[in-house]
Parts: sequence; structure tokens; C-alpha cells
Amino acid sequence: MQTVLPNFFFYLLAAIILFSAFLTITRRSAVHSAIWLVITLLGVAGLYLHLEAEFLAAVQVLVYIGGITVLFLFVIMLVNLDEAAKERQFNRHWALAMICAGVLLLELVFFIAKGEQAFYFAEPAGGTLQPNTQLIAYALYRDYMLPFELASLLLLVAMIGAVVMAKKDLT
Amino acid sequence: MQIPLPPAIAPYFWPVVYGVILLAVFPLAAGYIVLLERKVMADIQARLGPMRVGPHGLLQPIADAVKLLLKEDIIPELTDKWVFWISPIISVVTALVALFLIPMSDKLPVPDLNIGLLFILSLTSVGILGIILGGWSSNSHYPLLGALRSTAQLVSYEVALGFAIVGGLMVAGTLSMQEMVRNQLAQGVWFVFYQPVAFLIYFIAALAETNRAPFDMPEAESEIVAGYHTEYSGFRFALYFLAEYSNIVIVCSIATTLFLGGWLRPFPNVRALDFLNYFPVIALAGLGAFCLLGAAREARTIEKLGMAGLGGALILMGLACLLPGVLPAVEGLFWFIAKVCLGLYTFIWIRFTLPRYRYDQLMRIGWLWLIPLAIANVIVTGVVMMLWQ
Amino acid sequence: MPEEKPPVVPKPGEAPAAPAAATSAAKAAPEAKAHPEKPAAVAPSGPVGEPWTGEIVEALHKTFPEIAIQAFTYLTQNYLIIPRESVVPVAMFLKTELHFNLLADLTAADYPKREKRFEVVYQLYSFSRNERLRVKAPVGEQESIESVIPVWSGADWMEREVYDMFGIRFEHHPNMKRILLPDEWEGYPLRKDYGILQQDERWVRENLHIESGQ
Amino acid sequence: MATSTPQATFLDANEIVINMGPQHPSTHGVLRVILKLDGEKVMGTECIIGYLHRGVEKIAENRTYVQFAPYVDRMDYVAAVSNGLGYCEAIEKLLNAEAPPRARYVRTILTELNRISSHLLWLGTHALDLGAITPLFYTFREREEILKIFENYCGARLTTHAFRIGGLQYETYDGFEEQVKAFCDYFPPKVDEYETLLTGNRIWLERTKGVGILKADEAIDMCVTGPVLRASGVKWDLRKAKPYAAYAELDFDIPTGPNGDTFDRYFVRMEEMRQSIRIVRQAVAKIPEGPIMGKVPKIMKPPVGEIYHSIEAPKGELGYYVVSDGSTQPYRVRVRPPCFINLQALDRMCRGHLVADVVAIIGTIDIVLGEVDR
Repeated sequence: MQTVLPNFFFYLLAAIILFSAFLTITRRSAVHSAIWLVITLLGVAGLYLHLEAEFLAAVQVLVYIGGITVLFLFVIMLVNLDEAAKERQFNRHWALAMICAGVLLLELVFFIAKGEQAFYFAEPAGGTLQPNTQLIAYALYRDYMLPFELASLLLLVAMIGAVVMAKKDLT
Repeated sequence: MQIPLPPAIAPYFWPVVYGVILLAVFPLAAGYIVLLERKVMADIQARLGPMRVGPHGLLQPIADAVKLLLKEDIIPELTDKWVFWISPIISVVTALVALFLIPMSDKLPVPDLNIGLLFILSLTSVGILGIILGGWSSNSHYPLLGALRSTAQLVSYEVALGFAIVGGLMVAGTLSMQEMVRNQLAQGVWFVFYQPVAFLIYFIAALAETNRAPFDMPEAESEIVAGYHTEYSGFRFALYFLAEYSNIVIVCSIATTLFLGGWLRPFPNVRALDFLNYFPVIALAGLGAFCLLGAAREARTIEKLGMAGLGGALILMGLACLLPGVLPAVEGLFWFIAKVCLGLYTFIWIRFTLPRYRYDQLMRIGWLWLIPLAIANVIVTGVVMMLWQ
Repeated sequence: MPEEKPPVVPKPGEAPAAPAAATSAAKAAPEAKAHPEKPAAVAPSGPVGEPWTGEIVEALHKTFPEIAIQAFTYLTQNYLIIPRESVVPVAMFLKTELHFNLLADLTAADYPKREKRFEVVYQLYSFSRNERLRVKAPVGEQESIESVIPVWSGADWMEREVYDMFGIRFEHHPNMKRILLPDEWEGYPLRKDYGILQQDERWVRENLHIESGQ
Repeated sequence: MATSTPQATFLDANEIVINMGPQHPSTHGVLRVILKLDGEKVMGTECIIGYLHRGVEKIAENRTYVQFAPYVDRMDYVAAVSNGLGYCEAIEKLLNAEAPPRARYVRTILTELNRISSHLLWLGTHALDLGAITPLFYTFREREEILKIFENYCGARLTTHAFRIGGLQYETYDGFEEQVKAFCDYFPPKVDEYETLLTGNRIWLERTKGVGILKADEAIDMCVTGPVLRASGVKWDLRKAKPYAAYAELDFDIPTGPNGDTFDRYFVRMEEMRQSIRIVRQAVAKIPEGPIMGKVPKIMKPPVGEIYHSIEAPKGELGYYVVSDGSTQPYRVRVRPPCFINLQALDRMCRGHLVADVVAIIGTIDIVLGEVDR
């Protein structure tokens, strides 16, 4: 039971994620896609929980579902996507997409074949029930301070850029 | 807890029982919150409110519930059926799960997540999906406008709400709901006194988060009829209603836990005020006596009996608290509920006193005042805490 | 268009007092001299007033020598009868020069026995004079009248109502359709030949699904 | 906003056409407004009216002068007394008769009370539109006192048919003056109460100031009258300009507003209620003894002629244009409805504002659909 149950949950979540991800890209209605995307993201959050990364799971839900998907939906409602839905859903870059997918597949096969040795695992941080929220904080604000700040700066730049572009459109 | 349980299910048993009880009781409680709202509204507006069903309308929530459940389930022709069907469920499920995680008392078997508050917030943010999808799937203009308004409003105010909570969290030093209360006990002070600005911002943002006046544009009936749930009726409407009131209770509970000392009585460390521990007894008995007095004024015999019975029951409950071991068990819960009710009363009071903001004004308040203020509060708190150390 | 309508002759320098209305007035202001004194032929059933003279009338006569303006007074209320073609210039003059800046009301009345069946009635008011003035313009059954929206924007709905109730068309009205009754309604209820129990039975049947019967 | 290229359709925010009414909580009746929205911004409005059209003017031509009097109450049913006053005075003028002084004073008192009750109804619903739920109940509490006076006087509360051509049907009841005086003492503190709820409220100010501005020249151009016109700064009130009933002998002020926005319209009406109380107080004090019915023939046959008489109804200038052909029935009765004409200004006031403001503006025009449609 100790080993069966976690594995069962993993495969269940993986199946849900794959299934809903597939539906996300095949739905004609953008809103339906968004709903399936929500389920995909929930599945990912479930995986995080499964890995005992509660903080990450909660943030995944808060940011991706509560924030980003809601904004997606908001934009979908504002923009006239009904017209777009009637047009062709797939564009001409399918060859490129196939190549990318092929590469990805190769990669997957390679890692699966190679097994665990392909990865370098950090030592699990000390203790069992150490609140991992704190660990994340240490990682983000102490160990990887510079990359984190750079990433946030990048996001800030992107946001300012978006605002500037939107403003220009208005005038 | 004396029942022997197999170890595999032992950690899950009592929380599940609690969850089931909550699921069964809360809809009724929400009905009574509505009754409370109507009664307070009536009092503010110089009238009586519901008086017909039961003494002083005390059975009104049940009548309302029966009415809502028996109504025809209408799904309009051109809606997106599946989405229309699932939206209220998303809203209500997330709200109830979040409610389940709120420690109303240290005696209740509530799972103590180490990310408790964050988890509750993430759940409520998923609840927004129910609103936006419900508005969209109705395939009608007013719900769509309502959904757009709500989304913009909820997403914006979530930021302010989050920053206000961060202010409180910095003082609390934990995300666990129960740990927060224990820290307040340890420090001997409610965090509202450390973080008055954060509490104020939290309260305003909470009004907006729950679509309450003066920020109730998403369902401003004089502008966009009923907002996102215009097309809903009967049971589905009841679900939205339940979700809405659950959310109100949740935000009040978070405020209580984070800022107002959760299940603690006022000044928990001052021995001289120990008599406050008997507050449940006094309150229940007082309420009972009030009911008995009211019973004398009732016109119809059945209402006289009902009122007297209620009064008697309340007094008995108050006396039962005096039995050994009962008082410590219920005291926390009692204080928690009292504080939440205070929050609810304030919500209702504000609703019936203030006019409604306009949509753009709401946004301006959120982005130009609340969020900068909340961020400033976080920075000031951080600086002060650094200096203090 | 019926034969009784006077020939449309563009008028040379007709409206010096009304530059704003000149464009609209020039097109639809046919020659009034065709029958200078006829429009005031008051039918026996109509109201009778006494002739009225005053500075307003003089000013009008001076500005519009070629227009037959008749002035009366009844129960201390003054009114003018002007030919329908000159409504806009006269109105513009009354508004700008004589300060009748409020169009209090615009309506019509139906006198089937008269040669020109309808009478469009303008109730004007001047804030500075604290004085009312009624201007009436007879309009024949097949005739239309120029809209006074260029002079008073508020005439919009009132003209639509007159059209709705009497069937008098207002030329150059931006939105000349029924206002109170449904757009497809047949008949004009405030005409005298429209009975009080009468209704557009076809419309009622088709839209309300009831056999009309009162 | 119609776009030609697909890209533009794809990226542009939709222009939504929203149908507000005829069943809508804040169109104050069966008004239907078609709003063209860009997001929530109003690009244009179109009013569809006529749902309550009963052909009052046609009915008038088929009733005798006396028979038609109750019908006018059904137009602006909130201010039935004012409607009756206008009609009775118009016919009296046509008959060359006059109501005796006592009748004129009683008429003034009742009409002013009616103005207060109309304004109270407006205030309650207007506040409700802006989300302040409570004032409605307060205003109805006070309105009830006025309706009680009406009920005691003529037996009806809403469509009172209080006056008759030539004067009054009923002498005032015992205690009429005391009741009216008591109301005059009771009411002003209540107005202050409303003002504490609303006037100083920041939210109220933000919702009303600068919303739906109608400048004075625009207002006159749109033929707007009544409080809406006065809020635009035009100091014009028919009670002063062309006094009727007993107004010539009473002293009162005409409140005006500086900006012509929603707040000014609100404020003008609040002030008018106070002025009405002032008028009522004076009128009750001055009310003369004497007959209540003037000399009018039993069978009314006004001489051939026509009359336009207008009064300052709570909503604006209420005019009656009556044409007589010498028979017992009016040849033509035209009612100049203040609401109908004021409502026209809605489009001009709304453009560029948000949906929420449309509601505020409709409320502030103070329309009664019974009168808009007649």
C-alpha cells in the first residue's frame, strides 16, 4: 500500500494531464480550451502535491489558474473569438511542429531508456516535515538571489512594454 | 476521540466527519446569515423584515431553501450547456473546501496545512472561474458584462488583498492558520494592533472580493440586472448564492484568524479578564432570555410556543456550557463565531448605508490607493521588523 | 404628390435672419406668394381670435415682407399663422432675434373640413420677455412640413410624435419614424377620421396573437 | 466601429448592443433603452417608448370636459394632483372662469405636497439605482404621511382626482390644517437626514458629480424644463414666471445648480422639497375662508377657441393645449409632457459615460413612463 498508492496517484494525474492537455489544443471553442487548460494545470498542481511541494502546488493554482487562466478567459470574452473559431484552426507550420515534436519524442525516449542516471538529484533538504515554504524562500532569496531578481526585472520590462504598447494603441 | 480506529484511516476519520458535518450544516447556516442580513437590513430601514414564516421569520431560510430547490431547473436554449452546468459547482465546491480548512477552534479536527492561508486563497481564486464561466456560458449580455466586471474586479483586488495579507503574515511568521492564532497567543496581542493598515486594506479588498456593496457592481441589479447569474434559477442559483455567502464567511474568518486572534478571547493573557471565558454562557442565556421576553409579545400561540421553546433551548445550552469540560471545548468556537458575526454585521451595515461605486472608480481605488498602500505597508513592516531585531 | 401643391420655386434672398437654416430652408421653402392669403382660411369649427398687433408682429412683417403672417390674440394668448414653407426661417428669426428660445411644445390638430387639414402648432416661450407665443402652420393632407430641429434640437421627438399621431411628415428629420406606436402600425390615431375603438387589427393579430375586439 | 478586415474584428473589443428594458430594474417603468457599448462605455443610446401608450389625447376628444379630468391623473401617476391642477386651470381659462381664493390655496397646498411626494419617490429610486438601498424606505415613510393627507382629503392616495373644474369638490376635512402643519414640522429634519446619508457621502459625490452634464444652452435647445433645466443654471420656474393658483401671493426661492450634472439635479430637487414646505407653511397660514367652487356652468360648453396653459409640475412644464369647438367635448387636448421631452436629453447626457452612469442619468431625469407614453 505504501508504494502502490503513490504510484497510482501519479499515473492517474499523468493520465488526466495528458488527456486534458490534448483536449486543450483540440477544442474549437477557446473557452472550452481554457477549461481543459485549467484541468491540466490542476493536474500539475496535484503532481506537485504528490511530490510534497505544497507551496509550489498552491502557488501553481493561485497564479496559473486564479490569475493567468482567468485573464485568458477575460481576454477571450473581450475579443471576438467566435469569428476566429470559424476560421482554420491549424496553420501551415505543421511541418515545423512535427520536427519539434519528433525531437521532443526522441528526447523522452532517450531519458526513459537511460533511466535515473540521466538526472542529477540534489540531496533532499534535511529532515522530513521541514516546512518547504521556508526552503523555497531560502533558495529564492539567498542561494539564487541574482537570477531571481533578474527574472523579476525581465517580467517588469515585459509588463512595461505591454503597457506602452497598449497605450500607443489607444491614442 | 476514544473510539479505536485502524491506524490507516485514523488521521482521516475525524476530519472527514467534520467535513461532512460542515457540508450539512453550512448551507443552513448560510440561510440564517441571509436571514440575519434581511433582519439587519430591515432594522436599518425602519421596518420588520421577514415575519411570516415562524416566529420573527426564523423559519424563513428553510422556506427559501425549499423554494429554491423545488424550482424548475431552467437551462436556457442557447447556453453552453456543460459550462453552464459546471460553473456554479466550481464556485460552491471551492468555497466549501476553503471553508473546511478554516480552524474555527483549536478543538476541531481541521487539517493544519503548513501553507493553509495560501491554499485557501488559491481555492478562492479558482472560485472566480465559476463566476466568469457562468457569465460567459449564459450567452447573454448582462451576465457577460457581469462576468467581465467581476473578473476585472476580483483579479485586481486579489492583488491588494494578497499584499494586505502579506503584511499580516510578516508579523505572524507562518502560513498555517492554526500557527497564526498560536503566535498571537504567544505574543499576547492580536495582529490587528500591529497591522492596522493591513487590516483596513484587507477589509476593503474583502468587500470587493466578495462582491459586496459598495463594490457590488458584478451584480448591481440596477445596472446589469443580476450580473453573472442573471440566467440562473432554482438550484443552480442557490449554489451561487451559497458560494457567495461561503466566501463572505471565509474572508471574515481569515480576518478573524489573521488579525483578530482567531478562537482566542480578548486579552487571552490577562488573568484578570478570565471571566470572559464565561461569555458563551452569558451570551446564550441572554439570548434565551431575550427570546422568552419576545415570546410574551407574540400574538399567535404557535409563535409564542416557538419563541419560548427557542429561548428555553438557548438557556439550556448556556447552562450546559457550565458542565465540567464543556466550556473549554466550545469557548474557542464561540469566540470565533462571534468575531465572524461581527465581521458579517459590518458587511451588512456597509451594504445598506453606502451607495455603489462605479466600475472605473472601483478600479482606480484598487490600483491607485489600495495596492500602493498595501505595498508600502509591507515595506514599512519589513523595515520596522529589521530594526526591531 | 397631389396637384394642389404649389410649384417649387427656389427663393432668392429669403432668409437673411436665418443663416443656419438657410440650407435647409432654401430647398423646401416653396414660394408662398402662390396663395398669399389662403392659409389662414379658418374653418368654422376652428378657434377664432382677434387681430393682434405689436412689436413682434411688426418685426416679423418687416423681416419677412413676402410671407403672409397673420397675428391673432385670444384669451390674452397671442398666436401667429404662417405658411408651412416659412416655418424654419420664421422660427429661426423668433429664436435669435426675438429671443423665443424655448420650444415649449410642438403638436398638431386635425381640422378635416378645412382646405388644409392639419395645423402644426408650436408653443414658444421667451425667458427674457417671459412671454409665450403660439405659431401655427396649416398643412394639407398630402403635404409635409420642414423640421425645426436645426432651430431647436428638442423638436425631434415631438415631431416624431406628430408624425406618429397625425401622419404629417417633417422634411429633413433625421429619424422620421413612429415613436409611441409600433413601427408597422397602420393609421394615424389622432386624426379625426380614426375612431376611438379603431385599431390596426392586422398588427394586433400578428404581434399579440389576439383577435382584436373591444 | 464596424470593421472591414478580419484582423480588425479579431482584435477589436466587441461593440456590444445591449437592450436595457423594458423589463429592467432601473428604467423606472417600461422604458427600453438600446445602448451601444464599447466595453462599458456608452457610444449611443436609443429610447424605445410607447409601451404604456393609452391614447389619452384621443380619449379626451371622446369625453366631456368633466369626464376627462380623472384621466389626466393616470399620466404622471406619481404627481396626479399636479396633472389635475393643470387640466382644471386650463379649462377654467377656456371657460373664462376662475376658482375662488380658498380653492386656489387648497390647490396650492395639495400640489406642493404632491411635489414633495413625487420628489421623494424620485429620491428613493434614484438612490436605489446608485446602490443606496436604504433611502428608499425612508422616503416612502415620509411619502406615506403625504398620501395619508390625500386620502383624508379625497379618499384616494395615488390617482386622487382632487380638483374639479372651477374649484374643489370637497371642503377640507377637520384637522386638515393641523395635519399639514404637523407634516411641515415633521418633514424638514427628514430631508436633513437624507442629506446626511447622501449629500456628504464621498461615493455619492463621485457617482453624481460631473456625470451627465447638460449645459444651460443645451438644455434650452433640448426643450428641457423643470428641475433638470434649473440644475443647468436657468433660474426659471413657472410658479414665479407665470404664477397660477396662489403662487403669486407666496414667497419662495428657485434653487438652481451651477453645473447641470447629476449632483446638481439631485441637489435642486432636495432644495425644492424644502421650498415646497415653505410654500405649504405660508399657504396654510394664509388660507382664506370662502366658497370652494367658482361659477362654472353645469354643462360645460367653452366658446370656440383654444388655450395653452402650463404649470410647473414636479417633473417640469406640464402644458395643456386645449381646442374647443363649442361643444361639450374638447376638440383637441394636447398634453405637453415634461418627462417625454426631458427624456430626449438622455442621449446627449449619456454619451461617453459608463453603463452605471446611464442608470444614474435616467434616474436623475425623473421620468414616469405613464406620462412619457400617455
